[in-house]
Amino acid sequence: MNRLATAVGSVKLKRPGIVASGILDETGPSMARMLSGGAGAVVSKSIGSVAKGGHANPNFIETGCWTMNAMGLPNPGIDAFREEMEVAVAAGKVIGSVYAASPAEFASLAGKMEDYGAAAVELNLSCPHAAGFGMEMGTDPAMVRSIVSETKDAVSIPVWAKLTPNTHILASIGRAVEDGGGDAVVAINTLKAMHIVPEFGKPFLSNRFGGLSGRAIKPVGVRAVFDLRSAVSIPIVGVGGIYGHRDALEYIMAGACAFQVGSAVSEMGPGIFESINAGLKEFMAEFGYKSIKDMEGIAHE
Amino acid sequence: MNRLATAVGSVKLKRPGIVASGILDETGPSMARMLSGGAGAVVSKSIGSVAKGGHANPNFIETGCWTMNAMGLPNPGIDAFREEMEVAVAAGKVIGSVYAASPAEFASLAGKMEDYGAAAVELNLSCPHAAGFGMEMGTDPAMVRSIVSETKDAVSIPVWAKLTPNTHILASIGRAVEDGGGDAVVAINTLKAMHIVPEFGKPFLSNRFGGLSGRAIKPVGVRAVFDLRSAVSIPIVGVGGIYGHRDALEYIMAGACAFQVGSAVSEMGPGIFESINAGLKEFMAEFGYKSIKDMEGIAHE
Amino acid sequence: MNEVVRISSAEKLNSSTWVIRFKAAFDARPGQFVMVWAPGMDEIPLSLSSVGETKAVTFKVIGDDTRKLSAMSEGDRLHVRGPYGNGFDLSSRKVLLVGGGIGIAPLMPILEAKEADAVFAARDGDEVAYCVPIAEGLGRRHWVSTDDGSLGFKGNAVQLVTEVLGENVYDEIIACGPEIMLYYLHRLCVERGIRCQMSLERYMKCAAGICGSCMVDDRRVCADGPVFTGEQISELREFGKTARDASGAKKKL
Amino acid sequence: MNEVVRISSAEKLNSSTWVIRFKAAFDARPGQFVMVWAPGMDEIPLSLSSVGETKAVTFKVIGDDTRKLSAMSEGDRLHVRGPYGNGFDLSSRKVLLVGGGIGIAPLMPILEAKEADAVFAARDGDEVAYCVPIAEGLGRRHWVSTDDGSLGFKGNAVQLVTEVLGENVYDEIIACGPEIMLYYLHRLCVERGIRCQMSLERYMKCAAGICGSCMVDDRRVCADGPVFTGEQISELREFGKTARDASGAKKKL
Ligand SMILES: Cc1cc2nc3c(=O)[nH]c(=O)nc-3n(C[C@H](O)[C@H](O)[C@H](O)COP(=O)(O)OP(=O)(O)OC[C@H]3O[C@@H](n4cnc5c(N)ncnc54)[C@H](O)[C@@H]3O)c2cc1C
Ligand SMILES: Cc1cc2nc3c(=O)[nH]c(=O)nc-3n(C[C@H](O)[C@H](O)[C@H](O)COP(=O)(O)OP(=O)(O)OC[C@H]3O[C@@H](n4cnc5c(N)ncnc54)[C@H](O)[C@@H]3O)c2cc1C
Ligand SMILES: Cc1cc2nc3c(=O)[nH]c(=O)nc-3n(C[C@H](O)[C@H](O)[C@H](O)COP(=O)(O)O)c2cc1C
Ligand SMILES: Cc1cc2nc3c(=O)[nH]c(=O)nc-3n(C[C@H](O)[C@H](O)[C@H](O)COP(=O)(O)O)c2cc1C
Ligand code: FES
Ligand code: FES
Repeated sequence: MNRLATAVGSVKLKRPGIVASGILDETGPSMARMLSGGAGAVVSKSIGSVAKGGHANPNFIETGCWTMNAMGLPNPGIDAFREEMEVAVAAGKVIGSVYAASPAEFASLAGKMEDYGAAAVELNLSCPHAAGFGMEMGTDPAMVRSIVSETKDAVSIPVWAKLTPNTHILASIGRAVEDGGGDAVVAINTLKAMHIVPEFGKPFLSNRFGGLSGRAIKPVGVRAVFDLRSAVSIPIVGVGGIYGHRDALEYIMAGACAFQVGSAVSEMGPGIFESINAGLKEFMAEFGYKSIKDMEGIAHE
Repeated sequence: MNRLATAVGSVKLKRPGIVASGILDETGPSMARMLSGGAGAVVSKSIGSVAKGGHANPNFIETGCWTMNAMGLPNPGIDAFREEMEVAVAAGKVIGSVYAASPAEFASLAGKMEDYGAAAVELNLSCPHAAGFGMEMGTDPAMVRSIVSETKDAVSIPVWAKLTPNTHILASIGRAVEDGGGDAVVAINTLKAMHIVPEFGKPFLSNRFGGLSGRAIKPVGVRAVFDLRSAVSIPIVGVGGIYGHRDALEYIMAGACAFQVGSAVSEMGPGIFESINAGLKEFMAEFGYKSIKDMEGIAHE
Repeated sequence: MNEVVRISSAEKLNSSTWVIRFKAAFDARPGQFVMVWAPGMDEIPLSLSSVGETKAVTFKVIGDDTRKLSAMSEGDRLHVRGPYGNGFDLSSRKVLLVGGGIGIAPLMPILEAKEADAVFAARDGDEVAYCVPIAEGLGRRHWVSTDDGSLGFKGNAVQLVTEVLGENVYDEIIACGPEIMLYYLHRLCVERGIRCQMSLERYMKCAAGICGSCMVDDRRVCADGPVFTGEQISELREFGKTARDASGAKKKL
Repeated sequence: MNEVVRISSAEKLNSSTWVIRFKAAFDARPGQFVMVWAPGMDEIPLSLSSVGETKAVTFKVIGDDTRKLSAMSEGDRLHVRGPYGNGFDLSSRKVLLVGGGIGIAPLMPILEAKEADAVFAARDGDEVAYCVPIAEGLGRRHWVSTDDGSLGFKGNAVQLVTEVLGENVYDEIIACGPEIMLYYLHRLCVERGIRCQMSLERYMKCAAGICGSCMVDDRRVCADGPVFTGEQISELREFGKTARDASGAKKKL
């Protein structure tokens, strides 16, 4: 019996842990490595229409409590990404993440991801540090709905929408995804944040603002998933501050059917998926849970 | 020369650190102790019209990275609070924090705080775990404006508004405070969060949802202050995750003229204000800053 | 530290007192306490009655939560936060422990850790009998008082301590029990010039020294205490007189 | 670890190379690197050229950021993240160090830490002369090659190493330098059956093994490297052939 099997709608996964977008997923070989290391799937780096170098360094900093980045969505562009996808798709399930400035652009990028063999497409409606993209669109329910529905019309693979926690209208955004025909919501992306270096009197990141992730945001992510579970009936993928199986369980019990891991890969290494899988199996055996589904959303009871 | 002197508008402070609302400030003797221990002022526990026991235990949990609470605004009610204020006001500057369900109730509570000798009143527009109060009103700019302006009409002491970071319209909320005649904004209150105990499959807090504070939220608070600095021209008081002088400096350089300390009191004890003051003095001497004002907002340059 | 522990044994000590034992990773000192929770009950503070690798809490059933706790058994799980508080200073040489009612339990780790005499006071023999074999097993001198005289000396703890002090000299008295007992015991110590430490109780929420719900005067029972010295107690105006409820409102003790 | 350090000394070693020394709290091993930043420049990776209590970075000015860094002096502050990377395995007994150009600097801590021979290769004498007195001071056997023959052997590092290997036997070669040098040196090691370790470079952003910008094949240079063994390198298809720019796009080396 594989207790770890789960599904995000029609996307079946042998293991519930997915590599989060932006984490060792800019190249084909890197995605293939993560797939062979215990992840159920990998979400690609968010890819746009044209190549982008991203924000200048410094664009990353971490402490024992949090991770902050403002990579600025670097990516080689959707056309160059074809060869990376070929390598990755041969190794396992790849969710193609895309970012764009309009519904039509989202739809077109998603179409290419489908052509490349993506198992689903993840719409980045939530990056907090790329002007004109991400959360700027992702906090407008009407816009979210039209991005999702236009993308749905363009592809036959499932469409997931990745949401920002930087809002008090998360439930409405979730419903907009559902109304637009979205197949799943992914929560959460990073929190908009800033780190200042007192000795210099300046923000550390070249972009000044960045996205907060890691341990610090887990309680916000779990709350977001719990809230979404009451707001929508499509599947939820949980992400934010997962470092071990107990963190993953919080998300599942809040209502997620699968989870993604990002920042923890820095501290724990790519082996983190194996160790979370082992912890989950042991926990489920001890507590008599037969499947991930058995635990999904039980914290609402 | 007292390099640490600062002012929040007309409220002059000998030291820039203020005890945050909800922290050892439910009783007069406790507030007096904090005032004698290096704090420039103390904000009282948020007080309502009638006594309230708050949410049942468990309502507090902390890790090395974050603190979470859902006290549920316990307080003895504004009338019983008179005797606590008497003791506290005799020891130093007290900012009276109040929460209410309508502009008129805010105004009336603020009036009593003025009678009790508060140096200013702080409107709690941001508590994330008390249904009908706090952030539910604090994310509606029109409501915020009318609460502030009605309170302004009722009192002659300065009116500060404490804001929630759980929104993407923080700048509009800040402007609503300014438009309503508010004298300062205080940012940030806690982030809406949840902690689930996997072994029980249940949220830990009796209220399920709670407010996240401590180290985890500092980068969000600094960002909020930085954003507000560009949005409003009234003074800003920074709060969230300050554990040492370098944290305080981040807030000041982002645009705060003073700061509050909450969660850190648990780990560092009430002596934290003395140690932050010492660190600030040494830093300012080394870098040639003559006053807090000299550093205020310099990260924008 | 937050830990989900598994109960290794649960035992009924008398008609109203239970002990629950569990292994936990944290280190603790005698006099420290933990916040104990399981679904269906409120989280409550309980002193540790064992501080080794296997920890224990010993409690009297007085309301809903202690009753729910008493229904738990081996293998059940508890969420434990802590340990909190300062614990006892055990540096004095000749010590008399004075425990009243359930206040005896937090003193047991001291009795285990060092040579000391003990006074066990309770309402009746049922409440206190379980302590006697423990003290005997450890070879510690001990006296018992009961309000109804059903075991040992008939009378209260302070009366018995007065008797004991007639024949013995101590460097310090370490006490835990109802505040009224502590109040008179503190007076006795002041009169006789004997140093003392006492463990106090107040309504607790955070237990981490931050929420202010457990104040006695300007002291946090959870973090500045729960153990206070005689000198500290002499400065507390609320000691023995008033406490605060969950809302922070004052009430007479 | 993130630290703001103060430069304790800054020194120009030759027409294009500077060394900056600073005290830092973190511990580091030879072969590890740090991300260095100050306002006005981009953050860049630099290997540590000293790993004691006083740390150092030694760098060649090749663009804006290294030029800004070269303008810094004693008392100036740097933001340092790290140390990152695995560092060299120094367990082999008889080791030949092979440094090319600025790649010599990260090998210096090894030369200090253990008895080893060294080959210093550079374009011309100006670039490499500063190493000679250091190696002499430490009493280490060393050979120099320059492309233009202005100092030591005329030719490249690999040619000189081939000569050295004619007369000496080593358990392992440890190398750092331009990838083209490493490429041919690796081939030499494979042919001769000599174990080797080589420190690689790729475009770095996070340096913490998470962003994926520094990949060679499926390896993260920042976290799985920067030091790779000969066997690992044999499996890398991109080594010596392609790298990626800041957008992740492939480009020929
Ligand atoms: C530091 C400390 C250590 C303690 N150690 C022990 C112990 O070792 N053994 C033991 O039997 N009891 C101990 N207590 C008392 C114990 O916490 C209460 O008996 C328990 O909370 C009662 O809960 P209940 O629901 O059964 O009763 P309830 O009916 O809810 O309350 C009965 C009384 O218990 C007290 N109480 C209830 N909740 C709290 C709270 N959150 N904080 C403080 N007091 C509360 C109040 O006085 C209340 O009037 C300790 C208390 C403190 C503060
Ligand atoms: C692990 C590692 C250790 C290094 N150690 C040293 C050292 O000890 N001494 C030394 O002189 N140099 C070292 N380098 C190279 C050094 O990082 C570059 O010389 C420096 O970044 C150039 O910056 P610039 O602005 O002066 O030049 P630019 O004009 O910006 O760039 C010139 C070239 O430098 C390289 N470079 C620029 N930015 C980066 C970056 N973020 N990551 C990687 N390479 C970059 C690229 O090849 C680029 O084409 C190291 C590089 C790596 C990856
Ligand atoms: C370095 C880095 C790069 C990221 N890039 C992306 C991205 O391209 N697209 C995206 O949707 N999310 C991106 N994220 C957000 C993560 O996918 C994830 O939502 C977030 O980090 C929270 O999860 P964590 O706490 O496990 O890291 C990035 C995060 C990090 C740390
Ligand atoms: C136990 C606790 C109780 C709090 N009670 C209140 C309150 O009554 N009113 C209020 O405005 N904020 C309250 N807060 C929020 C703090 O004042 C502060 O805004 C927040 O904790 C962030 O600061 P910190 O990270 O320094 O704790 C409370 C916070 C904690 C931890
Ligand atoms: S219980 Fe919160 S301060 Fe003691
Ligand atoms: S630089 Fe980010 S993974 Fe190596």
